[in-house]
Amino acid sequence: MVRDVTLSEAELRRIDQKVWDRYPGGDPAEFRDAVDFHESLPAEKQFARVLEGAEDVLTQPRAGVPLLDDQIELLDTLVRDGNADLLPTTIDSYTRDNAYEEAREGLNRSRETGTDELNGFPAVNHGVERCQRLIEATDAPVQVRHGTPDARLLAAVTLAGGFQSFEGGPITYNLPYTSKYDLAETIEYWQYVDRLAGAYTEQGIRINREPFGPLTGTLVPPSISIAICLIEGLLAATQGVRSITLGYGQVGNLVQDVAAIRAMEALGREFLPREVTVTTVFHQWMGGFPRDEARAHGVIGLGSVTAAMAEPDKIITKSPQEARGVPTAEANAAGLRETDQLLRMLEDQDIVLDGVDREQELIERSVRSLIGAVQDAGNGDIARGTVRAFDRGLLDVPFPPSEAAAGDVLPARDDDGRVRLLKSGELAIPDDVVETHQARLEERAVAEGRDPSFRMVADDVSAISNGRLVGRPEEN
Amino acid sequence: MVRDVTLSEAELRRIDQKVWDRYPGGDPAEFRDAVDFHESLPAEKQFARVLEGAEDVLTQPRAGVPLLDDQIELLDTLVRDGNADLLPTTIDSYTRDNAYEEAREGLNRSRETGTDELNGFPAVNHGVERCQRLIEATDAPVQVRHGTPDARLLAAVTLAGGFQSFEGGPITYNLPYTSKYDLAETIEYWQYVDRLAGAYTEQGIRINREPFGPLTGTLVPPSISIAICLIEGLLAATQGVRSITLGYGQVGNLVQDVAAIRAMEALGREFLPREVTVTTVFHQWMGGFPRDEARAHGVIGLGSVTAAMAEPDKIITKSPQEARGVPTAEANAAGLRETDQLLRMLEDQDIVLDGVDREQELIERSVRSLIGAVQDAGNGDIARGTVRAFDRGLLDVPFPPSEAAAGDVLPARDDDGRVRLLKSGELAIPDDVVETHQARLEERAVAEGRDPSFRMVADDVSAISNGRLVGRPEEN
Amino acid sequence: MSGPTIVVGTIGSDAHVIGVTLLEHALREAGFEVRNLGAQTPAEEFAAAADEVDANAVLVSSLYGHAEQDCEGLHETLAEVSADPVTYIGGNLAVGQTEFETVRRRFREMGFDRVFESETDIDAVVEVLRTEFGTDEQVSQPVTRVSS
Amino acid sequence: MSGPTIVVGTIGSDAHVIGVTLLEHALREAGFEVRNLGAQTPAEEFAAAADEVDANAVLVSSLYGHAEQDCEGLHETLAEVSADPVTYIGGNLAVGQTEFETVRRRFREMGFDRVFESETDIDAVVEVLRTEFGTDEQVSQPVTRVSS
Ligand code: B12
Ligand code: B12
Repeated sequence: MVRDVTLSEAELRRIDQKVWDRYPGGDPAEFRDAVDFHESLPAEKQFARVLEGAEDVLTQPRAGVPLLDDQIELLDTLVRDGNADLLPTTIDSYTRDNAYEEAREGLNRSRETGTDELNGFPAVNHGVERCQRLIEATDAPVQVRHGTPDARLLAAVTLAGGFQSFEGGPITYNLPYTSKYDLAETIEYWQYVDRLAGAYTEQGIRINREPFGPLTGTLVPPSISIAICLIEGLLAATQGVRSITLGYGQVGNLVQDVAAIRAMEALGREFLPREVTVTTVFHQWMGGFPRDEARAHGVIGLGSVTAAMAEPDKIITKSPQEARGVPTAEANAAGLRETDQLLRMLEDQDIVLDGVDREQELIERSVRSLIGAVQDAGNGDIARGTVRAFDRGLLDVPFPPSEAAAGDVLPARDDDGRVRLLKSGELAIPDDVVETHQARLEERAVAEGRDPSFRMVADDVSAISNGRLVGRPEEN
Repeated sequence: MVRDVTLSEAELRRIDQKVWDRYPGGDPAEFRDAVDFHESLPAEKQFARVLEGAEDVLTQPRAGVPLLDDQIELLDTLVRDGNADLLPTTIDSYTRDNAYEEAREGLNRSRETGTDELNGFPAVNHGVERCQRLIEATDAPVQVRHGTPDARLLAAVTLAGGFQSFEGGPITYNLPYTSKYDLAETIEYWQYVDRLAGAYTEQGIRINREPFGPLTGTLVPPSISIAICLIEGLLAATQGVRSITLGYGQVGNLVQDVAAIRAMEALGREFLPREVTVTTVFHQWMGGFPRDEARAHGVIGLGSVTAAMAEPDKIITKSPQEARGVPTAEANAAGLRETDQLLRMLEDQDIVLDGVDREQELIERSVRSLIGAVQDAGNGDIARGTVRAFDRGLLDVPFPPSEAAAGDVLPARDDDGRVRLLKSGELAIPDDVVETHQARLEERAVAEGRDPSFRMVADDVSAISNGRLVGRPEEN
Repeated sequence: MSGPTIVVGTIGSDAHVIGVTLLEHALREAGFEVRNLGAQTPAEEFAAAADEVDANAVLVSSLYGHAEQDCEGLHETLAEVSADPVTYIGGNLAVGQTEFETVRRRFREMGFDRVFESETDIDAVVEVLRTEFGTDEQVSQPVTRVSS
Repeated sequence: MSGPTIVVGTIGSDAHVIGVTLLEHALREAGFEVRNLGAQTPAEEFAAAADEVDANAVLVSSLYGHAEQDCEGLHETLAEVSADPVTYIGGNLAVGQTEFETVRRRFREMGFDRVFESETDIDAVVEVLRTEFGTDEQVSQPVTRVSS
């Protein structure tokens, strides 16, 4: 069974070989050449360095198109028209499914027709050299963003290709994104990814790794996000990763969001080994958006104001076209500019919210309890503990497409709009915290004159796209 | 010289006659008929009632086009596509200048060409009956918004025409809007307007009056806005007005804006007679906007978040096209929808900011001192005191186009982005408050390594349109 | 008393399950029998499930933009089984910023009986299904209280 | 030492004075002599002032959308006085959402030597005027410290 131990040099080389076997580009990249390429990059393209050294909140969009030149042009637009500080390269769905044959077809068709026949950049098919060309052609650090449960070849190619940051992890790129993988399986895959990042790190190329904190994007209780990010951080650290960005998706309640970022920072420092540099990322609202662009601007605005108060190291922006489909470059840049305007208008202001401490304390205690349960379940081994904890529902995620999570927790908002646990299943959080959650939901139920039920959850899920935070019953 | 006493029945009748003499529509309206029309209006069109009875922050745009049908259609769009709670009718510039001949020409040309040849609705030329048709055709209460120093005929026509709220006042529609009128003159004009509103009020038609708090819209220190609104409120109350909405324009610093609204509410209750119902209005940023619509959405977003925290009774919205010109109906509705989205996402949240009390105390003490100075200058008569106080610079406004204000105060932002007095001239605020302001500006000057100067003011004036709040010198 | 039987699921490689999760619960509450196939369900599995439960309706959800490819062959496979359900599709069906009427036409041609916009709210779906099967408010069960 | 003389003001019924206020100060700081006519200045007053101070440049500001009407006759009146200033106009000149190039052409035809977009920042204006009159950085005076 999977265990949280550093892969040996030999194991790394063995997996490496197997992984590169599937590389459509022919020969595997030479590790030494890859390191040389990284070493040739100027300071302003070194992801970890830029992120960790920044004074203000950095902005980063999501964006990916099939063709190399188009991707360069798209990233250029996002820097020029959107003031993006950090850049993404979002990978297409076929590559995420390891369907490189289909990705190649899509790529070819895109070249022939001149239209985008893939929903992202097929980095594996482009291959190492073309990735390096992308990195050379852009003016800011670039991160691989995807959603790939088995991202081994993608990591091997893109890290050799000069990318210095790689999103995802065994839990966060499994449970929300697929129904097809066991956790034990993806943990193994990501041990390779992390070990590879560790190998670069040992050569002085500090690859940044970023768990995908928002998970299913929909009313995820902060403690669950944070606990899972910490676990992925611990697993990555074991493999030698030294730059880790913990992630969290906005829930929409200002106090809870600020408390969550604060808790994440504090717990990151507490739980991760001293040699790891921990940073944080805040995602603007990841659930259903209003279709109307003006209203979407409002949602983006609230995310930006929250970030200005919570001061994470970076913010991932949304576009006003979120509900409609993949945004145009212009709409993507618009989301960045609105965010930039708000961050800068608020950056000089010292804003302290009442009640953050109390909420932060609730979150921190829940996280400690969840991590404790994982450690116990694995008899001290966090990898094994993760598999077992999810199996027993001690750790769980709301609305998982995957059967690897019990899916027994059900979140709803309390009367103040904070995300609470309506159903907590076997979730390993302290009893008094569960009681507090229940009490808050009862308050709301009383205010609304109805029982807490799935209908309340459904109303909350759709509330923001319907123009509000809490899904109250229609007034008569 | 002008004095703060209630106009007698006889005086009202005398001025009334003189005023209606200029009415292009022929015979003056009968007061009794006008009251009958008002009485025929359903509760949901009664401005004061809707505003004073509301639980949530109400939204209201600005909007006016020359033709009656177009204006009805425009207001309809703003309700349908913008969810506006309260409606405006913005008056054209010729009417504001009492140039009814030119307004008539513009109206005729608009009819002929089918394009808008005036920048607002020429209510006087349309006349009483067509105003009543407007009121009948719309689904929400409608207010007259303008900027007319001598608004006597406009008030006579529109109040008879069924409007139940009238913006402006002798100071707030003089100093920022014109260079041509003495204060003594405009105070006299507005005594008639207020007395007329009072006469309706005595018949059970509570006409709402709203001083234009934002003044020149540009870095106006809260204490100045509030003091001037209170003075206009007192003058209106003397004439029998019983529904007064004090106004304030966002400065962009969250704590200062929340403190200002709180102070305005508290001082309104303290200074205005018990029989007056006081409400408050918050204007989204009234200074220079960014030309870029995405950035403008950011500015509108911050205003909306501020309103959600400060909870004024209503908010006047801007559109993303503010910097470009009069907005299209669609852009105007977009501003409303973004605002609505944010107000509703935040309405359930209980948000308390640190440091509001301290800022509120500074504002309140300054306002008390300003009003005290006006009372002293007038030997207890607030009308006379206003004229003298402005004459001596005891009360003053930054950037006035008018010579009726000394224009000796110069505002700038401190290091936290709060508006402070860089030059306070003869302004009657307590010495220790002046010192606090100066000290805060010194802090900023030190942080920026430059002396406080007009350059700092100029940088601050342009900062928001350039993407930030505080006009820092370029970093090297 | 048991109402008409409905199969719901997200087709293809699509993992967006929030929509179908809400649908499942709402339909249950409204008295329907529901079989939720969850995420990333191949077209054949919809047919197999419809056959197995003798479904009255099959509700296909797709959010990620590949609905057209993923639904290829669905109606052909359904034709082979004994059940004869009406078929609905909903979610985010347009690729890019296509007009909804164009999208609806395309999916109608592929055999879907009804095509829903992404703004569709759950109550509307329940309403349409009630009308479809002539069931009325009476079948609806009281909202069940959830507690942990 | 005194630099070229400049008349600034807001024309017509326009009361937007923030722009000219900033211009006035910036030009003074840069060593120009400035006469600020303030708000709501009739075209004739620009000419009279230009005559009186023998202006090298007249800077007209308009924000509220009626610049075209308000500037009618300005250049004719200026032609009658002895001063022969260059004329600039700036602010918000377009009515509605007109392209700036169209606007520029229109005002050039009316006689303005330079036409400025509303994004124009003050330093740029100062720069252009310096180039126009061959004055250089040297005339610039130190920023004066303001205190109450
Ligand atoms: C939450 C979310 C996620 C979550 C999903 C979690 C989960 N497992 O469910 C996460 C973050 C994991 C995710 C991942 C991805 N996502 Co996503 N996601 C969203 C988002 C923000 C909300 C979707 C949602 O849950 N809405 C709430 C539910 C209640 O609404 P709904 O699904 O529309 O369902 C309602 C109705 O449509 C109706 N309905 C739904 N189905 C059916 C069927 C029938 C028959 C009927 C009658 C009605 C009906 O019922 C519901 C009633 O309210 C949308 C954008 C948006 N809409 O705002 C993007 C969006 C759908 N995602 C998108 C993309 C591209 C992806 C990824 C490919 C991208 C990536 N970079 O990772 C991956 C895909 C992974 C995969 N294999 O599928 C795109 C799709 C682009 C397109 N269609 O052109 C969108 C539109 C975002 C965007 N603008 O780019 N996503
Ligand atoms: C502040 C403001 C006001 C204040 C003005 C206070 C005052 N007395 O100055 C108040 C609230 C009183 C006001 C009133 C009105 N306003 Co106003 N106002 C604005 C606003 C928000 C900012 C203007 C500003 O001060 N900008 C900051 C300064 C620094 O920038 P600037 O003036 O553009 O100047 C810069 C450059 O353009 C350049 N420049 C300026 N002039 C010149 C000249 C030359 C030669 C050169 C080289 C350069 C140059 O120098 C400056 C350098 O930074 C604008 C919209 C916007 N821009 O965001 C609307 C705006 C200008 N106003 C508008 C309107 C319609 C009005 C009113 C008619 C409406 C009303 N409902 O009351 C009244 C008019 C009253 C009147 N008689 O003029 C419209 C004009 C519409 C159009 N052009 O199509 C605008 C665009 C708003 C809108 N979208 O509707 N307004």
